[in-house]
Amino acid sequence: MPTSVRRFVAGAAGLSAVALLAGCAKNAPQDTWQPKGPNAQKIDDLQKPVFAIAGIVGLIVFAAVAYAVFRFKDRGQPIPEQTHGKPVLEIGMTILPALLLAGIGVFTFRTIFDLAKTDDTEMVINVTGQQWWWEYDYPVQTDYGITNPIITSGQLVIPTGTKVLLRETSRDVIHSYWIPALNGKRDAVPGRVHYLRLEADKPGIYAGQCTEFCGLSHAVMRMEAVALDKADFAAWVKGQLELADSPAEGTLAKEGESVFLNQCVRCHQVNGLKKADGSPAIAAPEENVWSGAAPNLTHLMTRNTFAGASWDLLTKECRKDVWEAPGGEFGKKYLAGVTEECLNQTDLRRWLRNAPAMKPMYADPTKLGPTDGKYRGMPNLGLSEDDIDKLVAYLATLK
Amino acid sequence: MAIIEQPAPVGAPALPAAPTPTRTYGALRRPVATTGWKSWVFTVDHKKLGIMYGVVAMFFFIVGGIEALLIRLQLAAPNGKVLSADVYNQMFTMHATTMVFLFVMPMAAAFANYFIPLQIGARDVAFPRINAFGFWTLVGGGIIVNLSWFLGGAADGGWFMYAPNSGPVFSPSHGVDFWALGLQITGIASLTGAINLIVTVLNMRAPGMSLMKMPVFTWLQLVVQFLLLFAIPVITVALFLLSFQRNFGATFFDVSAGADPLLWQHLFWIFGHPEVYVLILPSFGIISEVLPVFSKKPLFGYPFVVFSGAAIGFVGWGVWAHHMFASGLGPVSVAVFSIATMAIAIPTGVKIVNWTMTLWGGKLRFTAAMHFAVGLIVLFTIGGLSGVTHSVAPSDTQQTDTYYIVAHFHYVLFGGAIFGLFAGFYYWWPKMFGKQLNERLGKANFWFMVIGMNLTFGPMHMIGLQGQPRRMYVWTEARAGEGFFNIAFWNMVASIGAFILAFGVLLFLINVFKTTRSKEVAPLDPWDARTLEWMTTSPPKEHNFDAIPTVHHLDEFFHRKYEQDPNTHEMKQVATAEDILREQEANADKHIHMPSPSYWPIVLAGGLPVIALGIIYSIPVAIVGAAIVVLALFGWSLEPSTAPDSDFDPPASGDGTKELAPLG
Amino acid sequence: MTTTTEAHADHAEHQDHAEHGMSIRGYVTIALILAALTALEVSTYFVDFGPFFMPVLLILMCVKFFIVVSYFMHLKFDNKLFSFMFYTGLFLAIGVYAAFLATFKFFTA
Amino acid sequence: MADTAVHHAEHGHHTSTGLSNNKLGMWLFLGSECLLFGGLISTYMIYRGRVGEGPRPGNVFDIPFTSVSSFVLLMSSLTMVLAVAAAQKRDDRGTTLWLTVTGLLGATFVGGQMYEFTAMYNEGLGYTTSLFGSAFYTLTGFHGVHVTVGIIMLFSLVAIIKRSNVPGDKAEVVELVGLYWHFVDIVWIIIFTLVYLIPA
Ligand code: HEA
Ligand code: HEA
Ligand code: HEC
Ligand code: CUA
Ligand SMILES: [Cu+2]
Repeated sequence: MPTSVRRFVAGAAGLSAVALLAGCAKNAPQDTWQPKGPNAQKIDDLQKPVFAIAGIVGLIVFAAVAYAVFRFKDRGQPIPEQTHGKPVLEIGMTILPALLLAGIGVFTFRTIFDLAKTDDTEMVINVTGQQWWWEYDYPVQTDYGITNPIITSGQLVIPTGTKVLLRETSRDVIHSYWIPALNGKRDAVPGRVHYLRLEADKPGIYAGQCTEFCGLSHAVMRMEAVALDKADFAAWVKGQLELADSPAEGTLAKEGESVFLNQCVRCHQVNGLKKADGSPAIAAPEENVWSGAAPNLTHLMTRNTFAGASWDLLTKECRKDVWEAPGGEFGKKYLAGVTEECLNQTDLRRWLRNAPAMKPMYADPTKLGPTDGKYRGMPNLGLSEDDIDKLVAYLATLK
Repeated sequence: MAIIEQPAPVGAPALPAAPTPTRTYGALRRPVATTGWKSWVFTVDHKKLGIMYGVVAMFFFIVGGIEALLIRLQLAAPNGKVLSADVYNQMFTMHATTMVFLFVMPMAAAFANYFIPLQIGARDVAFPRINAFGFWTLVGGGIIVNLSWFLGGAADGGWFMYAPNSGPVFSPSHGVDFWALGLQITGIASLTGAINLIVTVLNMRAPGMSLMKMPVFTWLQLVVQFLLLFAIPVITVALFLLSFQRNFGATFFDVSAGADPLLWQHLFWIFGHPEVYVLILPSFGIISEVLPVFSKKPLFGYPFVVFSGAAIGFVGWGVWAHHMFASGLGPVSVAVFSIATMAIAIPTGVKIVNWTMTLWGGKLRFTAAMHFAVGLIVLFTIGGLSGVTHSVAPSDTQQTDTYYIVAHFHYVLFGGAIFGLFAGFYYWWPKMFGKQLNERLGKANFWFMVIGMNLTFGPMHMIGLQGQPRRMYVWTEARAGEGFFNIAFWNMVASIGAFILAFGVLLFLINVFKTTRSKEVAPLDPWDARTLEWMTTSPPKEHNFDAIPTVHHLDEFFHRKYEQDPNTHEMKQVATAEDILREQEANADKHIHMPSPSYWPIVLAGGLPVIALGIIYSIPVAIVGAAIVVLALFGWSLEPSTAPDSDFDPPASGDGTKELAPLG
Repeated sequence: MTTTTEAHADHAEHQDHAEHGMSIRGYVTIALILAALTALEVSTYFVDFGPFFMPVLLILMCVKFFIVVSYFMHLKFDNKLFSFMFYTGLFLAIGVYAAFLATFKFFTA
Repeated sequence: MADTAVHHAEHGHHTSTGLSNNKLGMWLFLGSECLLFGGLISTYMIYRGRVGEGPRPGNVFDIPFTSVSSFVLLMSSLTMVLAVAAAQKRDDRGTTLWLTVTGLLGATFVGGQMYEFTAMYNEGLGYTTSLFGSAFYTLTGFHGVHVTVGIIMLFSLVAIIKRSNVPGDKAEVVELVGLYWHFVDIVWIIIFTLVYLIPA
């Protein structure tokens, strides 16, 4: 059997080598070995040598075991001497790894403190996790043209080459914010504010996912970071600061607006939306949703995903067009938002028809005892197909 | 309440003056059945309890394994439809809980119970009734944890049950209540077991067996028991806080009251990290017995293995926050814990070196047990090295909560802990049952498990490094990437691997079944073993050894069989196991009196699940449970320390006198 | 720790329960000391000790703790193995929970 | 032969270390309890200032009262040690007397704690009022339960000794209960200082 043991050892070594090569994958959008910004780069610079060292140590162990297994199998040799060990060897084999690890430790130490710096921040964004989506809140920063707070969800938009500091917290349970291409993850813990540095070198969309188990729909709590060059970012800010216009009288969208006022505005804010009597419509999600918030929909059609970045607002082709746009064109394509022909009506309608069927949420009105009757997520509103048509038409105007 | 085994009454005559059969203690009489179900249910014999631990653990292995297979079915393809989100979340929570608390820990306890007394030349453990109590408590806890499946859904917060997601608002079913109270109960089993085994090892060694002549398995189990002794109370606190919040309205994890969710994380991991060494060290101990036997060499660097084991146990207390590198501890804490975690690779590395050097220059026989032992060295090293990559905190922020972590801990747990346990099955089966497991099937078992395990957990390295988070009931093709390393393909591979793995486990069960049916009796010393447990019959007699051996060497048994020729320096066999056993039987101790069975351990243990159910559903029920516990405690402390002589069959030795074995 | 049974055979003869205790008088004296220390502790509630308040209380607490452990619980006279068992737990608890509190900035904030 | 075996069992000297199994077990248990109370105390330390709308520690503690009951518990350690001394002299009367006194002192302490809890409750500190409340009652409650268990053991022991029915070495059993009792006392020494005397 020793030959087979040997084969197994070799196989295991091979497998681990394969594991080490995992970083070479193509287009896995959350690949941790393809940094796209200085923070992730720092991590990468640290971990590559560590993986190499681990691999080499592993290979040495496998080689030694394989050799021993082959060389010393019982071929009728006499019973070996009953030696109890060689202290010199033992001590040597204790000191050697210790030195190796001490070396790794020094670099680890440096990187930890580098990545914890906050004094070089150029821009601040508040990030709030909740079941099961992310809200971004850009505080007023006139340097970037942010003259009023901007509130959006799902897609984080940042300028390239800018040291952004996320201030994370949560409204319910612990979530974790993670855009692998830009930095490691940091938990968003209710009652605490944690900081995470982000900086993107180039324009593009960088995928991420909530990585702290946060209940039912943890698996579909995704997010994306969109990096735009500085000019495009300014344009984006300008767009976000605008109020929503009421659709023209007599259009389907106008009818959608009144459905929205009836059904949706108790949770969703649309900045600039006015009630029939002309007074501003203010959402009151805290009365309906346990975490106390629902996505602000004012500029829904400027993001190209919805519901925790888990479904596309763009059709497949359109999305591909944006994601794979070359660096120079990406900004423009993204800023174009979701046009009429690119709107992924299927999923949006499905959402409006019965959101909890698409994304598991605590929305059964009979089971809301523990949350004082408040939903965790968006309930099924029992809309008619007619209403849905109208709503889609209305939502499509929210650019 | 401390439960104290009572030795014989003060001043009572050693030989109760020929008690008549009519003299009874009523309910306080001790049971004496030596056959039938009563001989198992009321037993205090460490070997019977060891076997029962093993059976229960194996049952839960299959339960946990089926849960794992359902997980893999769901994840085989994108947008899996096998399980709903809710059920999936329960599934991985219970899979982990079952595997960790109801399989690996009890299985390690099975080996500890069965073999520690034999390895140190004792007739039983220090507190036999507490031993029985521990076993039944474990059963009760296991039942409570799993009962939730049938009573409105199991716990769904992940095995580390982070608050506030495990709180009453976010996990409204009773699942977490069952989980917390069930684990509280199994914790009692572990704690009492730890005290019992530590006292046993310290106090009940055969004459001449100094601590540095103790077999390594016993040593590492001793370290494990100390880890349990000090780690269990920490999880006890955490579980109490959680239960009090869920059941009595306390505010410990209620953020709106100002609570800090990191409190739970710290308490859980202060327990949790020592716990992972609780899971691995018994297996390290097992292969430290197996490798020397099949290499025909003593363990290389015995004192180093022992001290590094103790070092792991000690350093293991200072690294818990490596599970929290992304939790927002602040750079100073992260740096400290990161460096401390790296340090733990050093004593572990010592062990790998020693095992390899044990093989070196040996005369290796590749039995099934040896296959698993060598497999452990390789697979554990893979898992250990990925552990070192986690310990580099900045890298870990890319890895934590991805499948790369899942890969790490399955390599150390499956490739480490479980391979060690399987090595133990094949190595010690003849000792426990007098029959040898089929070696050919055993090797097939090994190969299916190795291949299956690498196919299942190997790809998880890549899946994880490419960013698939763990605990996702579905994954999406949109983020799976393309090319050879695409996540979709490797998820499928992992799922197929899981079934190959399951087939491997199935082969083991078949092997057990076949062996049980076969009539073939194992030789007395099938492996040419080295330690005391092989110096008695297989299976051992109730009193283990006819004569307690006096120990002169590490590997005493081997040195009784072999001597070195002073001229040629060759090892020569001078005696066989049969000779040694015959000699022992000839010099048998005449007056051996084993502790009597008892009704009270199972009654006492039975009260605990009742309390748990009461806390969940209705306080009066809990009071009934508490009453059972109190009554059982009185019964326990008032029952006589042995059954009256007349209740026994005449002793086999034919010598009518009996001596109270100095056992509780 | 590595003593064997043989080594204990004679040792066993001497060790009797009554021996490793103290006299009744001794116990009462200890109790009086403890009472005095407690009185001192409580006095901090009525008298202002200024900046020494915390350290004084903590020192008194430790002194009382170890007096009870050493004399009433006999650890001072008993086999060292008992001390090992207890102090391992005690110091492990102190170390672990001090680190735990430190991560909550308990000592710095 | 048989005689010596029993004799050994009685004094617990048949063991490898020459120490009694029971006593070793008890010390291990107490070592383990250090981590239990350590956890509860640490939790209290983190949460003692988090009072929400409820009362602060300084508002509800009645230091003079608690000082007296702490003193009572402390003195019960003296009576306990006297009981052990009596038991070692095989003085059953002395043993039962001191055990009873110890139990009564313990009961006084628990009674005081119940009074204290009621008073605090009336001042607005319920179990669910605030983190301070939850942590405080959990910590002191755990201690109180330990004392109560100790009291039950003491009185059971008295009853059993009265019927001269103690299986095993009487002095050792008394000593073991004593160890437990002193431990509960030293835990209170810590709680009294950290929780009561050093305000949040
Ligand atoms: C049997 C159980 C077991 C064992 C033994 C280990 C061993 C180790 N573990 Fe593992 N671990 C787990 C079980 C275990 N782990 C589990 C269950 C989790 C996840 C829990 C959850 O989140 O659900 C986890 C998670 C986990 C994390 C957190 C990851 C995260 O969630 O972000 C970390 C981080 O540091 C870590 C590190 C280590 C290290 C450094 C070791 C070391 O002890 C390994 C030492 C061994 C070696 C290094 C190999 C051999 C040594 C040599 C050949 C010498 C030379 C080596 C060098 C110089 C490098 N483990
Ligand atoms: C000792 C511990 C242990 C063991 C042995 C295992 C064994 C296995 N685990 Fe384990 N696992 C954990 C501990 C363990 N796991 C932990 C701690 C977690 C983290 C949970 C959390 O995040 O909270 C986890 C999580 C976890 C996940 C991640 C889930 C997620 O994050 O969403 C997955 C996914 O593949 C997985 C798979 C498996 C598989 C396929 C096995 C296989 O090895 C199982 C093989 C065994 C059998 C299959 C049973 C025997 C088979 C038969 C008797 C055959 C006959 C029966 C049939 C074929 C039906 N486990
Ligand atoms: C009771 C509260 C509630 C009501 C009423 C409600 N929603 Fe929602 N809605 C939510 C919540 C909560 C989410 C976030 C769900 C998630 O992603 O997990 C959400 C998400 C959405 C999203 C995705 C937004 C994004 O940026 O990801 C859209 C679009 C949406 N709702 C539209 C509507 C429309 C249209 C209506 C009315 C017909 C409506 N909602 C009514 C609570 C509500
Ligand atoms: Cu939010 Cu996981
Ligand atoms: Cu760990």
